[in-house]
Amino acid sequence: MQFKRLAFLFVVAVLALSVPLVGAQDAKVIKIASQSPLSGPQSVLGTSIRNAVELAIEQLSGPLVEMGYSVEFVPFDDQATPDVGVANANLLVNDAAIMAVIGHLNSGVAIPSSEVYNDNGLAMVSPANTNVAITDRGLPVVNRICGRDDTQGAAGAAFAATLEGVETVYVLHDTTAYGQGVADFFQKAAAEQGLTVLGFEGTTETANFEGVIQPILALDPDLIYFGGIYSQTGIFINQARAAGYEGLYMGPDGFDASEFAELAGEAGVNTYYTSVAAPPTFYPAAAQFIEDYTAKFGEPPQPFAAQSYDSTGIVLAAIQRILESGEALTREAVVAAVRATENYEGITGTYTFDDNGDPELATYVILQIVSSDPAEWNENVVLDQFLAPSPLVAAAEAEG
Amino acid sequence: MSSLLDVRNLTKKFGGLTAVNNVTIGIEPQSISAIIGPNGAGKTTLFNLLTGIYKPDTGTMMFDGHSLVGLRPDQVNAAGMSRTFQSIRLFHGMTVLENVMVGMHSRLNISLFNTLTRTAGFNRQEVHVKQKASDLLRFVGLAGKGDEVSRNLPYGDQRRVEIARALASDPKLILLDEPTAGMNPQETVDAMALFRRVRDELGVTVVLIEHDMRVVMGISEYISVLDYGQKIAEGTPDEIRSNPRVIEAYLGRRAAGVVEPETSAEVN
Amino acid sequence: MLDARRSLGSVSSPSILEWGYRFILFPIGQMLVFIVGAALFLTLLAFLLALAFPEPRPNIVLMDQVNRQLPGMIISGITIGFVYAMIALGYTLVYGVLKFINFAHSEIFMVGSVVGFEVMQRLSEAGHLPSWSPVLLVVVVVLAAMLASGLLAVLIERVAYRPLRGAPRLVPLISAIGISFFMVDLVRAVEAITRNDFNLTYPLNSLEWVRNPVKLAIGENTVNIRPTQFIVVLGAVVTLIALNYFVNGTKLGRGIRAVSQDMTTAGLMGINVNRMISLTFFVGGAFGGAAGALFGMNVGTVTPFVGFIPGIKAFTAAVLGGIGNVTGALLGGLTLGLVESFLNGLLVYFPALGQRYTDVFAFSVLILILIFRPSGLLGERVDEKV
Amino acid sequence: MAVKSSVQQNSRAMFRAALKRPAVVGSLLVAYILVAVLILNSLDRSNLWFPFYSTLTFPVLVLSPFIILAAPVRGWFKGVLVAALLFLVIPYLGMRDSSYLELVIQICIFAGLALGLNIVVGFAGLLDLGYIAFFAVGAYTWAMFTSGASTVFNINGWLVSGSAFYLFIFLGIFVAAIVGILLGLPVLRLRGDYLAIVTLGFGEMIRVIANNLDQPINFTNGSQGLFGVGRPPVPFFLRDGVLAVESALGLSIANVDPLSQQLLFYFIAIAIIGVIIVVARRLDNSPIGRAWTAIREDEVAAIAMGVPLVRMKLLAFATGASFAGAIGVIYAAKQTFVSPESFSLIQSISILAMVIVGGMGGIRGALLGAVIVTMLNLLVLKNLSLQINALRNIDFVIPIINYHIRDWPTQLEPAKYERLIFGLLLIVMMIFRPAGLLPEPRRRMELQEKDEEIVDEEISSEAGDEQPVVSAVRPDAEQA
Repeated sequence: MQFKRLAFLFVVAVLALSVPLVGAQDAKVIKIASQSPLSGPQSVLGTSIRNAVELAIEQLSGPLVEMGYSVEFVPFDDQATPDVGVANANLLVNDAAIMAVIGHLNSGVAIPSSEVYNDNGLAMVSPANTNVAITDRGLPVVNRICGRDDTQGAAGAAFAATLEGVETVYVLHDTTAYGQGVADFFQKAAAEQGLTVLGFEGTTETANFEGVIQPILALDPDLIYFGGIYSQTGIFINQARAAGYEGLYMGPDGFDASEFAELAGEAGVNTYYTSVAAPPTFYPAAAQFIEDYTAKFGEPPQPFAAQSYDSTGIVLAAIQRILESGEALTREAVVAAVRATENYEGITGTYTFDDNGDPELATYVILQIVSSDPAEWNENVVLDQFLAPSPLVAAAEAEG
Repeated sequence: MSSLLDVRNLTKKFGGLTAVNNVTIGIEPQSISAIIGPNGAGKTTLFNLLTGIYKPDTGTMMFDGHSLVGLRPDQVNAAGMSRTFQSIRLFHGMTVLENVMVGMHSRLNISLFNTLTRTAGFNRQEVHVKQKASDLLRFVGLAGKGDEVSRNLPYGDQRRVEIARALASDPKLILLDEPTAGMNPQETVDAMALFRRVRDELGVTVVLIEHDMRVVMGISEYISVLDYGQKIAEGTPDEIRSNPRVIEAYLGRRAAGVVEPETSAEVN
Repeated sequence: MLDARRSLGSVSSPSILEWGYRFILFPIGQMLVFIVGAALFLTLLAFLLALAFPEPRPNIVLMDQVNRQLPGMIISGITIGFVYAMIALGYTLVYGVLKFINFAHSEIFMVGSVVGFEVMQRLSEAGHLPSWSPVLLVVVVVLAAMLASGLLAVLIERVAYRPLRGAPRLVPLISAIGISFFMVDLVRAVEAITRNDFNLTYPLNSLEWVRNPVKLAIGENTVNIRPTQFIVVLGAVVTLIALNYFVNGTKLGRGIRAVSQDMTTAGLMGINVNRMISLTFFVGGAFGGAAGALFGMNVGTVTPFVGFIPGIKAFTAAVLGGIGNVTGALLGGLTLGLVESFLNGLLVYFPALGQRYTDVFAFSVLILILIFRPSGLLGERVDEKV
Repeated sequence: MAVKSSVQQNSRAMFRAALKRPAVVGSLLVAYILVAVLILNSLDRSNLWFPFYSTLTFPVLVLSPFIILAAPVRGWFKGVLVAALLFLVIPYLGMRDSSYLELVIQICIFAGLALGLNIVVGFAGLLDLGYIAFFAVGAYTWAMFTSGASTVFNINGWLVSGSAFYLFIFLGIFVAAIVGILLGLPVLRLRGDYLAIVTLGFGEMIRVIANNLDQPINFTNGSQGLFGVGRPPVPFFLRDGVLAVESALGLSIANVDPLSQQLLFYFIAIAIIGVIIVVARRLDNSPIGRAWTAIREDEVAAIAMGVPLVRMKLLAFATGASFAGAIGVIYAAKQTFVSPESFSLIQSISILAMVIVGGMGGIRGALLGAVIVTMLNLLVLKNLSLQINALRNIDFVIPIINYHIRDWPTQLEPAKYERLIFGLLLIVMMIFRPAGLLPEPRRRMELQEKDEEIVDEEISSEAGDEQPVVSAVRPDAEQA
């Protein structure tokens, strides 16, 4: 029986060889990869990243096509798992045509995967990883266009302190690197602002928050801050209001999805959230993006989709600069060119990278939700906005 | 005169049912004894108490000068008392030889270091274990069947493997729980001869639970009778044969057509 | 109440009174005893904790907090406890008959919650929601979920378990895990294609009666009890009573009990074993489905991934109560729900611990109980007869 | 006609006879490996059909050791072939395309875990659903002492250098074994399903604790994870070797340093797996292994025959845990990042699936399971998605049915349904090969007698009623 199997496999191998290797592609192919969770609970956000990259390549690769290149898109599913992310990273660094990666969603996946990119000199632009360790490691290949948890958390706390009647806050997080990170910075900044932090709790619960709510009702805070993503935080506030919570509600950019309105319903109205991207009303281009995206994929874009679009745009622009300058198109050149991005006008802001790959100036805005109708999500009011320098820039300013 | 096994006032209750009630039994070294009694009399429970599978409620059990109370089954085995089961409990997926080798466990020097480094001592022991297991199989009449998977053996042979496995730990005393159940007359005769040889050639004391009166009367030197958890009689086969209480317990009730109650606690 | 192992005595027509006692009063009484017992015990522990640590954090008087939270903790504990109990029943019924853990049961629960959503959403789209009475609505949604989940469970048994009957124990377990992976992605695919979204929000916000919580004044505090919490508890009680009647009062139930006691003999006695097993899966699945729909109505939003955590918790509850024991599932579910609720409510006040340790403590309780009662609270003794 | 068929028969018989001659089979094996290597060597990622071919060919190569070991050739020849494969072929392919190396390292990591779990579940029959916890313990042991995160170790300057790695493999083994014993002690007297849920609980508890041990003292950096975990230094001869091979074969290696690092991990992983295999075999083939099998078959009989149940179970638990501990250290160093997310219940379940898919209780089975499941997850399903994507990019049309791949809806992209496909495969596998792909002989025997098995299983798993079932089916087991 073993020998039969052996013989069979041998035949398969020979057959495989005898099939002619057809369809070799022409050499002028540039590939852009994306890595994000396309399956599993976080696939809503991950798919949106993937889709936005595809849309950006379709819309923005015109100049490269004119130069005779074809730009292809290679999406990877990192399953929100570090192992899979790293395995993918190893796959894609071996495809010499891949010039850059847009990703990831989860900092826990991005950090180990970026080590592989760094080893192989492949540029990465992250649309979503706000964890400070992403750029603080100082890897030359790693860039991001989103803000940082420390700044965002602090911005939220500073704003909360200005709200009338807010003296006590209760801080929740989703125990992920993102949610806990930003909640932790909020908590620290809130204490510095003189607010009393009644509790700092993590919960992995995604559906039934009754147990989480009970002590909050008993402590009766003026404001709840939930470091997490809309799919959790929207359901939470819905249940908290039903259980009788009457205080204010606030969160980070993980709230920024029209789906939040749907999940939270009436309970979500008047919720505050910080975001690293101003709403589309500030940037007409973003409105166009939402329209195009919805037309192409049949659903509205999720948070980080617009940033993914811009990330891709930055990469394509960098490649274009290389080709225009007549240099050879190598990964090394792409890494340098991406890092050298200056005043790239995207749909979510204008980007210049500092030496760590953080955007030199990131826009942080504070918004308030006006309606429980998801269609009116883009009407959310900007209450405050400011530009925060990245830590490197801030340090330089402090010295100079 | 000192008994090898000395059980006094042993009691075990399951809920409201007293499975073994104040039983006192002594077993002489080098003897063949039988424990008999109707279904549900508490015989197997007594074995389970002796071998540490159940813990007695009250009473003492002295074996070879040491108390058995509170010992785990493996400690009882190491102390020199081994057993077979009424419903054959071989390791069905293992070969016959491996079954017997497992029986030697408590007599082996087992060290993780030796196992991993395969020291000379370890290899010697393995050779010895294999040799001794084959010897035991030959002793019980299964020479050459060592490599068969035990579940494929005929029923009577499985009983023999169980006995060989029980003998592998060099016990001083072996408890056989209905060792001839399900055997045909010829097999039964052969089995009786085997029990005698166990005692005569290996010097192992034999205690058996048995329903087949030909076996009981044929080989045991001493008989204890249990009924409803209590010892109702003991003595030589001749004494038991003529004991009125025993006759009542067996024949009387059966003659009167009383169906024995299925008690849930005493199983086998 | 729901003792599947009770003797196979006759069910020859009892008097109405006896019937009422056996199938209505007794089960309700038993549930009350469980709830009150567990709640009282935990309340006592909470007070002891408050006495031991009067001020665990500055400016927090634990006794006051306990007083304020008690009613809320008990109510939310009972609500989720009944959900756990209903899911646990599915594990336990199947275990009782096949001696195998149906790991895919959490996905049967999930399908129940998704079907519940689909039915309600369609009713809402057809404009029926405001005009239907709450009772009718709940009954229709729950029955639809029960039917769908029950049939799914039967199908899963036919496809993935029946061919494996008699294989080593771990084989159907792996097959169940396969089913579980498969179901999650299948439901996701269906919802992604038909609705372009898989966060499925029950259209409850449009219903007036859902939005108005019952305000219960206890001392100076008011407790909000949501109508959906009533629905969960009531729905669970009704279905549990029905199950009790079915298992202990009907011929089919007797067949299931016979098969669970001894499959071979039951087969020899002319009981169609396969049919009984299918029936068991149907009943267990229907319970999972009902739990899913009730859970969905209570929490508002479900996803294809919603089954995993309640599934694990319910499995824990089943083991806690004594797997294979139907009453045990009820007790285990309620106990676990209450323990969790109390832990969530009180760990907050100990800064070094916090709610994130709730699951650690809940599992520790389970492990402690199992160490002292190795077959669960109501499980039978493990002393193996030799 | 008759003559022809007899000729046919004759040639078939000759063919069969040839397949029994070592020389013939040996040359077939060599040819087989060479063909696979040639194909892989000629493949280029710029090729449209690359994912398809690499999916077809690389598994054939990775599975070849199993075929070699089963083939009727001399022992030394098998050894030479396997060694050539492990030390020449795979490193060479890895130099051309490091993703193969990564894949093989991942396979080794999972193989080590599968072998460890196989000791617990396969040998001793203890269903452990929280096995990943020991892996986590090993990974954290190394990561805590080398991570650049601001843990208490880093702040106080207790970090160790990368060269302590080899020492820490032993430390990982030791710590994981201790944790295994501590967790095992209270629970090992629980039976089957109860043990399963308790181990599941322990697995989750370790993860939650790792997630939360950033307060009050920061040991694990909590959910942020430990980044910048240390790596063993690459010995100079390895790097020189890579350079020498590069120039000798005219390869162009883009990044020598990361490649040497990967190669180092590859050799470490191979070595560890080798040690684990030897240890597992020696244990299996010893009184300890026999005692484990006895416990698996019948606990009561085992303890009555003098097998100290708790001690033997603890030994199984600790041995399994120590394998996971060693592998965990390697994993942490390879990933340079450790966070609680990597140690979820799903991981425990997939390792269990590997053991069972391969064939429980056998060492080869566990290895095969690990190879197949890992390749399925990280190579086959990935490449399927990549292939479809590549075809979509060039607007490929399936010839006969005239279907544009581009029309395939994005909602149905295979990348999104890896778990679905995996789940389906598990079900199909279990239905058609319930004993696994390479069943251990004992297990195979059990399956032949299905009907009796279920009866026995019931008895041993159920406490309440004992005898009646057996007596009902077995006429010779009369009760007097």
